[in-house]
Amino acid sequence: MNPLKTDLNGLKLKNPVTVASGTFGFGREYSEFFDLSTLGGISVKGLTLKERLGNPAPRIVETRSGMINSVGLQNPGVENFIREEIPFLRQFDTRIIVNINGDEPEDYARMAQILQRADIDSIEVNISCPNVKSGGMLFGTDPEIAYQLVRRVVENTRHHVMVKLTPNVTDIKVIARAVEEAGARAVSLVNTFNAMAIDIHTQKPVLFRKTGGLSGPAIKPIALRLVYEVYEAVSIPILGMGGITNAEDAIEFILAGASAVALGTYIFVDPMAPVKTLEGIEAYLKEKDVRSLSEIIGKAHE
Amino acid sequence: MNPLKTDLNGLKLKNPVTVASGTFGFGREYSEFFDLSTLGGISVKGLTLKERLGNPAPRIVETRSGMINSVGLQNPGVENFIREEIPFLRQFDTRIIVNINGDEPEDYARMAQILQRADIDSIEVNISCPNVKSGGMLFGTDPEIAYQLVRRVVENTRHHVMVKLTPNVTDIKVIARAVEEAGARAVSLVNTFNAMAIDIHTQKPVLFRKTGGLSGPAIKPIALRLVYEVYEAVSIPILGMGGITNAEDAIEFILAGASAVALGTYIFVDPMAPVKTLEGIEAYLKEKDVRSLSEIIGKAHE
Amino acid sequence: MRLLTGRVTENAAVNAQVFRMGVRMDEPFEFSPGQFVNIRVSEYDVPLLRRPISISRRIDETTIEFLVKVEGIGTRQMGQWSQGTRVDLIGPLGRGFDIEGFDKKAPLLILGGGIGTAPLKGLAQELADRGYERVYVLNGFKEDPYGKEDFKCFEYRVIDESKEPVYVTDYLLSHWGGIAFQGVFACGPMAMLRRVKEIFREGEIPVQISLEEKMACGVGACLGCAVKIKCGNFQHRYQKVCVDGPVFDASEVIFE
Amino acid sequence: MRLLTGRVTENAAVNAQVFRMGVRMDEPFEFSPGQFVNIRVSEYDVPLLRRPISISRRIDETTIEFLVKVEGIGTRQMGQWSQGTRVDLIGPLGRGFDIEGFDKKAPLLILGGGIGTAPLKGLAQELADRGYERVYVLNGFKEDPYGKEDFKCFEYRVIDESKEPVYVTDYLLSHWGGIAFQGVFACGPMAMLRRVKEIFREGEIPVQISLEEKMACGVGACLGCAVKIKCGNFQHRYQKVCVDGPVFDASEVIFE
Ligand SMILES: Cc1cc2nc3c(=O)[nH]c(=O)nc-3n(C[C@H](O)[C@H](O)[C@H](O)COP(=O)(O)OP(=O)(O)OC[C@H]3O[C@@H](n4cnc5c(N)ncnc54)[C@H](O)[C@@H]3O)c2cc1C
Ligand SMILES: Cc1cc2nc3c(=O)[nH]c(=O)nc-3n(C[C@H](O)[C@H](O)[C@H](O)COP(=O)(O)OP(=O)(O)OC[C@H]3O[C@@H](n4cnc5c(N)ncnc54)[C@H](O)[C@@H]3O)c2cc1C
Ligand SMILES: Cc1cc2nc3c(=O)[nH]c(=O)nc-3n(C[C@H](O)[C@H](O)[C@H](O)COP(=O)(O)O)c2cc1C
Ligand SMILES: Cc1cc2nc3c(=O)[nH]c(=O)nc-3n(C[C@H](O)[C@H](O)[C@H](O)COP(=O)(O)O)c2cc1C
Ligand code: FES
Ligand code: FES
Repeated sequence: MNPLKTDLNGLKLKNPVTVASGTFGFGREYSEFFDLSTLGGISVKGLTLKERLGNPAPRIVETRSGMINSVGLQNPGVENFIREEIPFLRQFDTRIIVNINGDEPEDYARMAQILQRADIDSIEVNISCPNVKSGGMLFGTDPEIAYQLVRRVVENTRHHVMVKLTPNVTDIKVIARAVEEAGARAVSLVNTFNAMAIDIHTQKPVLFRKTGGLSGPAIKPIALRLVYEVYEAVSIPILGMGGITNAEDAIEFILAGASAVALGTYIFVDPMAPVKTLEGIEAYLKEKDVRSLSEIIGKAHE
Repeated sequence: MNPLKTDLNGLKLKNPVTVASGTFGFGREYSEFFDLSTLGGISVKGLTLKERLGNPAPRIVETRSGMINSVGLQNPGVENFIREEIPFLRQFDTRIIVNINGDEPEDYARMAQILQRADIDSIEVNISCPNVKSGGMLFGTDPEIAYQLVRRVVENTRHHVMVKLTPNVTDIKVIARAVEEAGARAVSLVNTFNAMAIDIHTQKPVLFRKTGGLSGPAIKPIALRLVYEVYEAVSIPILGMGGITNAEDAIEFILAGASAVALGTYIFVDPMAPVKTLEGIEAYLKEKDVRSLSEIIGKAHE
Repeated sequence: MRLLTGRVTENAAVNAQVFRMGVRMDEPFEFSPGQFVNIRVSEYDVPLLRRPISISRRIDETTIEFLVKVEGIGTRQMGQWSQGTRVDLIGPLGRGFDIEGFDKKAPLLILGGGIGTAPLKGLAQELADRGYERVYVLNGFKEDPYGKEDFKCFEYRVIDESKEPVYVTDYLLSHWGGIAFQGVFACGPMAMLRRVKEIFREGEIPVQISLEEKMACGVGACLGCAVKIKCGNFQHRYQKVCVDGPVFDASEVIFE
Repeated sequence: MRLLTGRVTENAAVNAQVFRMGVRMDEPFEFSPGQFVNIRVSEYDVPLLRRPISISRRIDETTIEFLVKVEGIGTRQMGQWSQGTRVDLIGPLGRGFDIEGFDKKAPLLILGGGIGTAPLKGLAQELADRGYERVYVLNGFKEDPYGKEDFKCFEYRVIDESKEPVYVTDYLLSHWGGIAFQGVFACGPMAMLRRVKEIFREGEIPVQISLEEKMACGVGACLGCAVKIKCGNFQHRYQKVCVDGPVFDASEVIFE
């Protein structure tokens, strides 16, 4: 038996290492570095109903052990994605997770309908993007809106539905429970933290959109705590992320309660990081004589 | 005229550089490194009504560009503080800011009463400590409780009252407005972020208390965004902090809207950091030909 | 583009702020002038992100040269790398200068500003190797000019603004205004590139400019390095400096 | 305690994991055995916090020696410091071993485990210099023992657990059990210190143990390095390893 395989409540992954939405494009670029079939799953760049241009530059700024981005959901729209990107991704033996975003709750339901016929493995409902004017994160901070929105998506699809949570809330457990009740099969967390940098020479915010989302190793300790909390609050599985750089980080998330993990920002630093992380997890299981990943999921709660 | 002087709504500081509660003890240790009269102010280790032992070890763990602490308000109690520490601190030409904490809202009012006769310059009401079982941060996440609690403190003291806000909320503006309405003369932010680390060998949380508060350079981009937001939400001044390491960081906070700043964690790395930060701010004002700090407070909003 | 390693062969100061670094790659390395690499600065991840640096020129089959100006934490550390230091880079990246289809005997112009001259060295070398006879090079520096000896060209002029307060674009108009350039290649500060675009706006000749934008991935995945590009008459879209550039047709770029 | 600078005079491998580093301070440096310093590892702040390291012994008036085991990101970097590397440290810190009031002719015991032997070298040296005649030293190592030549003492025994599977505390009982030690000094893993405390619990003789705890400031300001200390019969309070220790009277420490 493969000790690495894991199950996000119906979304079966051959191993727990995935890549986070927005940090891996549609897979084409990094397919030049390693075989994408190595990955448990790929969450694609966030999509919207119609094509989006994204925000003006500067869109990124580095901070200590982190970066802030305000890309603003630049994407070709869901229809173009289905036509042009799915055939490419399907060449690989990995799960396709489709990250969807909207200005209105109804946009999500529409996208779910459009994705009905598409050959994908999961829909990741992003109610946590801080980089768009309307919608996005707002939906993820109100349990009632989150519930309704997710409910409509679930009603409109036969696919596995996962909900991506924002860390910018007082109590993430409340939101997690709301989306669980609404029928989400899993939750993914965390998205980025609202943040900013100021240029002391121009005396203005560095980013054109002033604020953006902080990601990278800097946020790991907070993300890990949130995964730990959500694990105690819901019974659906967790896809954990936020600052993961290597197997040790990934294992921390698994022990905190994640059934699978995603690497994001660190892929920019080391494109081979997902592969190395997987190898490291494998070695850890062997060393600890663990037969199945499930034995250590949430173990830090014991 | 001294271009560095600044005013937190009645709490006049000769310069904007202060040190954050819990990172500077009661000043004794670092007085061996530099003259404390250099500082605009000193916020002392968080006090409670009665002496507190604090949490068992491990109490700290380092993370990427940050650290998590769960000291748990170990302190000698407010009465001992008044007797033993104020005379020492008063030797220096700097402002004494007294950080108070309680299990019950009424504890804060009691402490304010006890501090009535004390020779101090400001009371910093900490409604944001994540490291104690009851009270603490809880009060800082609910605007109604925060309002009542601060109101009672204000009614019970003639001293300047500042309120320390937690970043662990969905909307910090709501809390900031509540404490402004309750009569706070200023706000200080941010306190630490709830966070954790897990030891993958023992498979348990590293800290005895499992979670703690994340501080240090890692959190700066989020702290800065919060200061920027609060500046637009209230009209009382802000004492800004979170990950400041040098003058450049400090100036970012000032441009975001802080009338003064505090260094915390980085003092552990470089005990001279507050002094260097002050020198750097002075040089910046000269270079930019700024006559008074107030000209650049909040300038990034223009 | 691949993840590659090499070793520093030499690292020499060019002036107080700029250094020239040779790196011998562990395998033969192909690139075209104007392309760049994304360099990992520290195994300890401070800075976290890689730093994009143009390939200045080829030294031999496996060895390439960089010209780097110290700007902050990343470039400062690179400047301290001693001979033998291991270098981890992704490259070659981006689209370089397009040097196809020009007349070998008609004049070509290369305009550089400061550290922007880095990729132009390799360009001039390549043009010379391919037999272009009339390559004019005009470089401007705020102070301490460098690189004169490295440009293979027909005519070379360098301006030291600390001594002669004139921009390259002004010099161009006043001194080389009469030359019928068939193509222009420019790299330097935004203000200079904008001015170059204006100067040649009405002409028919292609102007290629090399842009900079903050980058995270360098390979097209993060969408961080956006540049506004004309799209129809009244619209725009964003292209990626890292894969669609860094060299763009000036007439397409929208400066703001 | 002060913020001081010095330079690495030498850095030599002692075994695969441990290195011995000499540092010449920029000014004369006073300390007592058992004290430590808090070292800044990198100007780029990875790791962020300083690392506490015991002063192993004095080499001359300004030069001190450290014995460091590579555990993670901080100690690994220190191990790479070449001769001449600038060192930024805070020290001397803490309360070292109390060596007043013993009889120069009665036996004293020094017990070390692994890297815990570091501060004991300077202690043995100091005791010898002060004329203590009967200092017994017993050091245990998991493997690859080191340091034999450095201990000035009456009797020295080292155990290599990879060859002789016995703990120092067991050896002590079985071989040196009959010796009437007037005082004990110990530094090593927690399990060893706990056992030492148990062994000498009933006796009247003072047992001094040097503890470790995670530190941030190293100077007493952060309250991070808490150790549980007896306070009356049924109560406890926390003391700071960095200023109240690292050396404590074993009878006062509460192990959990
Ligand atoms: C395609 C491309 C090719 C380049 N070629 C060269 C070259 O050949 N030689 C050379 O010296 N420099 C080159 N640069 C610029 C170089 O990448 C930046 O100077 C460097 O990244 C600054 O890093 P730092 O850590 O030293 O400075 P930081 O401390 O990060 O910042 C210092 C300054 O540099 C700016 N900066 C930071 N990152 C970037 C970035 N990714 N792109 C542009 N500006 C940035 C910051 O905004 C800041 O103003 C190139 C940039 C690009 C995009
Ligand atoms: C008073 C005192 C004296 C010491 N003297 C020496 C000495 O002479 N020689 C020596 O080799 N080591 C000594 N240590 C231990 C040394 O401080 C740690 O090994 C070192 O801090 C680990 O840092 P790192 O970055 O290499 O490892 P990290 O990557 O930070 O961690 C590796 C391991 O070391 C542990 N660790 C991290 N920081 C500390 C800390 N501050 N204190 C204790 N353990 C820690 C971690 O929990 C982890 O298990 C001493 C510790 C103290 C408190
Ligand atoms: C450049 C960039 C773009 C991102 N775009 C998206 C997105 O489109 N949809 C989404 O749900 N999350 C997006 N994210 C968030 C990541 O998927 C991830 O949740 C976050 O970066 C934390 O993980 P990390 O610290 O490992 O990067 C983006 C992150 C980055 C850095
Ligand atoms: C060890 C430690 C102890 C702290 N204790 C307190 C405290 O008692 N009261 C309080 O209001 N804040 C306390 N804080 C929070 C700091 O005052 C400050 O708000 C926070 O650390 C962010 O600033 P920094 O990143 O510069 O450290 C403590 C922080 C640290 C690191
Ligand atoms: S830097 Fe990532 S897309 Fe260009
Ligand atoms: S390390 Fe800060 S009090 Fe001991």
